[in-house]
Amino acid sequence: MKEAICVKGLTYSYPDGTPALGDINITINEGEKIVIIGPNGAGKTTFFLHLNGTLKSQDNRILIKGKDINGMSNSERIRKVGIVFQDPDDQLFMPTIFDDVAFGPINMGMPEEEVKERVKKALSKVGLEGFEERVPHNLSYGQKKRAALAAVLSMEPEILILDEPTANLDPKSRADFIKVINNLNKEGITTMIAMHDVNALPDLADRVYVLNKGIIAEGSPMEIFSDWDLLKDNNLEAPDIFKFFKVLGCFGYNCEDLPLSLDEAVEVLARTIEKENGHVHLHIHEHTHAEVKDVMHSYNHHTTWHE
Amino acid sequence: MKEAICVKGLTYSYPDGTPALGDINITINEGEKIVIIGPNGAGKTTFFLHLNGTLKSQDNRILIKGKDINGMSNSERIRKVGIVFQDPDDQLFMPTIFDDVAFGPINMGMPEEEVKERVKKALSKVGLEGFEERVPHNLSYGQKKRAALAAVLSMEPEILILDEPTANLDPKSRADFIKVINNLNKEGITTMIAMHDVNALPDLADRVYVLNKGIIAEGSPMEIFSDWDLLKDNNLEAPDIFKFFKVLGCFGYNCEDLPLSLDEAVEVLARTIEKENGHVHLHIHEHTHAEVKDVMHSYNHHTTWHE
Amino acid sequence: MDYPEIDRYASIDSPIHNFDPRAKIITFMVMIFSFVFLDSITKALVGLGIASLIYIIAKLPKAFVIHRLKVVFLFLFPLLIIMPLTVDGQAIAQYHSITITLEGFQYSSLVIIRALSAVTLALIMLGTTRFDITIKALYMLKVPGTLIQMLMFTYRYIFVIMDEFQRMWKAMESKGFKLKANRYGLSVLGNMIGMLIIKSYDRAQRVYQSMISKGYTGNPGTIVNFKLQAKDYAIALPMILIALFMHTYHLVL
Amino acid sequence: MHISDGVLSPAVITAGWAITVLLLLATLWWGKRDVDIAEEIPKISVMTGAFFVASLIHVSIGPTSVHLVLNGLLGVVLGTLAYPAIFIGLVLQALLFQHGGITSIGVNVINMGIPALIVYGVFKKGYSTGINPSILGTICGSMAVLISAIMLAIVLISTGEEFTEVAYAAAAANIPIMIIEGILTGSVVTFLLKVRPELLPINKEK
Repeated sequence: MKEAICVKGLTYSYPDGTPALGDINITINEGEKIVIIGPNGAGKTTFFLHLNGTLKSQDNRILIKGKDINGMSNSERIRKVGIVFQDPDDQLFMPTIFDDVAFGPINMGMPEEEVKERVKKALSKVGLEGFEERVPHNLSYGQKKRAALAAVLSMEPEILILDEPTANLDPKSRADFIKVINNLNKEGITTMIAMHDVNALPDLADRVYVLNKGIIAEGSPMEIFSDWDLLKDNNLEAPDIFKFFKVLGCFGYNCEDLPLSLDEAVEVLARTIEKENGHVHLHIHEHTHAEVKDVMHSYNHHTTWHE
Repeated sequence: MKEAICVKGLTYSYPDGTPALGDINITINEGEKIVIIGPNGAGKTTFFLHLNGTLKSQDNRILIKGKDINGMSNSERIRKVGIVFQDPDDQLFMPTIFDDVAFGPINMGMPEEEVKERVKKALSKVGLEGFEERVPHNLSYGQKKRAALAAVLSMEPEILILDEPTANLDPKSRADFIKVINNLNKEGITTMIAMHDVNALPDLADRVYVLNKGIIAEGSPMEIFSDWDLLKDNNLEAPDIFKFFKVLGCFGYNCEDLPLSLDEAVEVLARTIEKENGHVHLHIHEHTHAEVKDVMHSYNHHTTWHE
Repeated sequence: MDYPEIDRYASIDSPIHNFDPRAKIITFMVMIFSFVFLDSITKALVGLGIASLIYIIAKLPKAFVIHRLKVVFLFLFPLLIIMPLTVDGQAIAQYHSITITLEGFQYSSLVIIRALSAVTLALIMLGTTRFDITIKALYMLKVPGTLIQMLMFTYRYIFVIMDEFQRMWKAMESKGFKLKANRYGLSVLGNMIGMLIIKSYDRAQRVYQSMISKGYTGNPGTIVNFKLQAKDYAIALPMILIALFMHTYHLVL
Repeated sequence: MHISDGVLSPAVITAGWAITVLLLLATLWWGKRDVDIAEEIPKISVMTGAFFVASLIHVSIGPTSVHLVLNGLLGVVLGTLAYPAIFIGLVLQALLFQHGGITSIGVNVINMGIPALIVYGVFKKGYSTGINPSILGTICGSMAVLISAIMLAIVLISTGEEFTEVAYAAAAANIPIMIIEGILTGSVVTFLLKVRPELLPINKEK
């Protein structure tokens, strides 16, 4: 497998001296689906800005497909890594949607015909066909989010980074957006997403990094969510379904892999029942109540106001 | 029970003529815990702005504690209904937290001593004691959210309205915020919350309204989430736990009340098992697979991009 | 606070709407500059007549033009009162030491007529083209890229910042604030404007980062396709000639 | 305070455009010396947007209401780049709202922009001599409007002596605005000093 992103000991402080990122080391392979979680203010955006060279790192800390990002030309850099930021209004800065989606390809020096082709393709990928002449101001929030994605897709980046793609979307827009991202990943694009929304995480992650100034942990969603202390120390949470299966365990339910999402839960449940000859017993034994209490307690955040 | 809010046939169009709200009728009793759900752009914010008279309705459409909001004095109006908007940056515009939290009481014409008292009290309610001299702009996002809440609490409103209080918060800040809101409700404040976050909804709602330009539906969280068509038509979703119990039903699990949150799920499960003499059987019968498919399908949104 | 909807009717179909944007700008600018320098009421009235005629051809709704003309008229109205009283000349009415002069009246009328015809022309020029296309046409007409980009981005963010401002304002109102021209009112407003500046500064930073992420190097990245056709010359030429003729006919005739 | 189309003489209009173009070139060139203009373009644009929106605020005084001018504040915050910012702002005001004429943009930008540049110098000088920034802000806000009003009067009179009294009246009408702008600019500067001092031209030289 080839490396898409390799970060070696990245450290960064804000201009005023506040440390933002400390000694970050990660390696991401081509085609992977990565989610980055971490509390508010963990430095996710700052980290992302390094990955496409918008913020410059010191000496060769960031390799994209084996090549130092700081050594890349402008158009190579943006062809490799595309970033979709959280607020679509920050990214739709041109007068029309066409201009916004065409902005990247034009800066890559493409001929006019190809620019138009790419705009069309990018807009159709996010379901905004025919929106070329529209003005960003008149779009709904969900449409703006998609337009901002299209404006990055038009550069056809090999690596796609998204900052909180599902924030502030209603459930349907959110489901739609997740589907688009997954389709892009299936087409071979490496995706890296920062999000708080743990219930949507399992759909978007093969592997999870916990970031809080530095990389605190790395692993499959399962590994991360099983580590109670880790979650607690970093203001994180596990999906409700996952927690519920932990509870089921206290009632005598026995399953090897815990599900993280509803879809997985249905599968896991059916598999477990089949494996146990079509029957699963849930019962209360002498330790059940104590165990349940334990599980619930592990996942409950103490309310400590002072951050 | 006394009526806290009574809205009779409220209709509103934006200045350019686009209809925003159509014939809204609702009655909310004192001390209730209401959540309003609806897709992006459903008119929630516009509705809220009517409830404290910031937007004026035509002829006596809105009664707060039986009194027309348009007939109230400035200070009576803001003492009755406090609104916390979504983006804290839109609400904190003073050089210090003290000034921001004192803003409402000062506008009510209170003497200095009482203003100081109220600021202290409001800050302690949200866990920001001692933050008086801090600059709001430099706080973390979660702290800003709480400061924005304190700036409304200092007016000691009898009705508290919150727009997307949990949006963009990391899980811990979110859990904290929900706890504060519930404490306020327990103290007797009527709370009304707009949110997309259905997994947090059960903690914050006795009763749910579905708003989409007009009131589409009203009921307990259970009633609302059981109505698949309603959810689908309005881009909404049910909590994962709720959906999972629907699935459990297909495996022969029999429970009268479906849980909406993890806490409830644990209770319900224990109760059901106890009721059935300490044992619950999950098994695959001939219809199980068809039924599961049915349940899952009902809750899946079709991806139709064009809004 | 209303959105600037100058191009609200840009999708109507009329000869002026279909006029090539570059030719339109040149033609209308020549006419505007010509009409504001006309030196007699008669000529200015002819100018206003021509402007009205073009307005009819452009099929723009009445309310769109009238509303905006009214603003300009009210702004200039004081001239109609002050100048007849202050400019020396032939008295047309007198009351004690107060004299109303013909010259004052004529001069102020001339100014107002010239202003109205210029604004009418400007409204037709802007109202029949999408504003982004107007900006792009200016770029094609060799207005420096730096200014063009500033125009584009400022125009775009006016809408975003207006929304932001409205939200702040609503939040203040719902805490009982009413703006009055006193110390307290102005100091609160000052904080709010300060906040707006800070937020915009931060946003500018984020916008810049997102531009850099798309390979921005300081050049206006935009594609414009305008094609001058025979019909554009056919419209532009006579209009420009009329504009010039208004100043030079005494030399010709 | 913006002059409409049809008021000014050809000579004044021409001179106005000539001076404004020169000052634009000069200020942009000056700006390019120590910053990357590619970075400055989005910055000035978004900030100009903010000032544009703020200048749409009406403040009621008695029966009438006035628009904010904010050219003093612009000068303090944006320095020499206030000139192109004001240019863009006034172009958009003329095109989008018909506030001020199109032909008179050149003159109007001078009337607003030169005071902004002067006030920028005054603020920097004043701050280095230790004057309280809030007071300095108040002075700058009022002073910018005052200079604008005087320049407005000069422009009107130089276009024709018929305008003499109109010019006095127009200048006098700006007195309440002067007071409002002073208080307002003072409070914005106080706010910025506390929350974001790096937006003010202080300590930049050190």
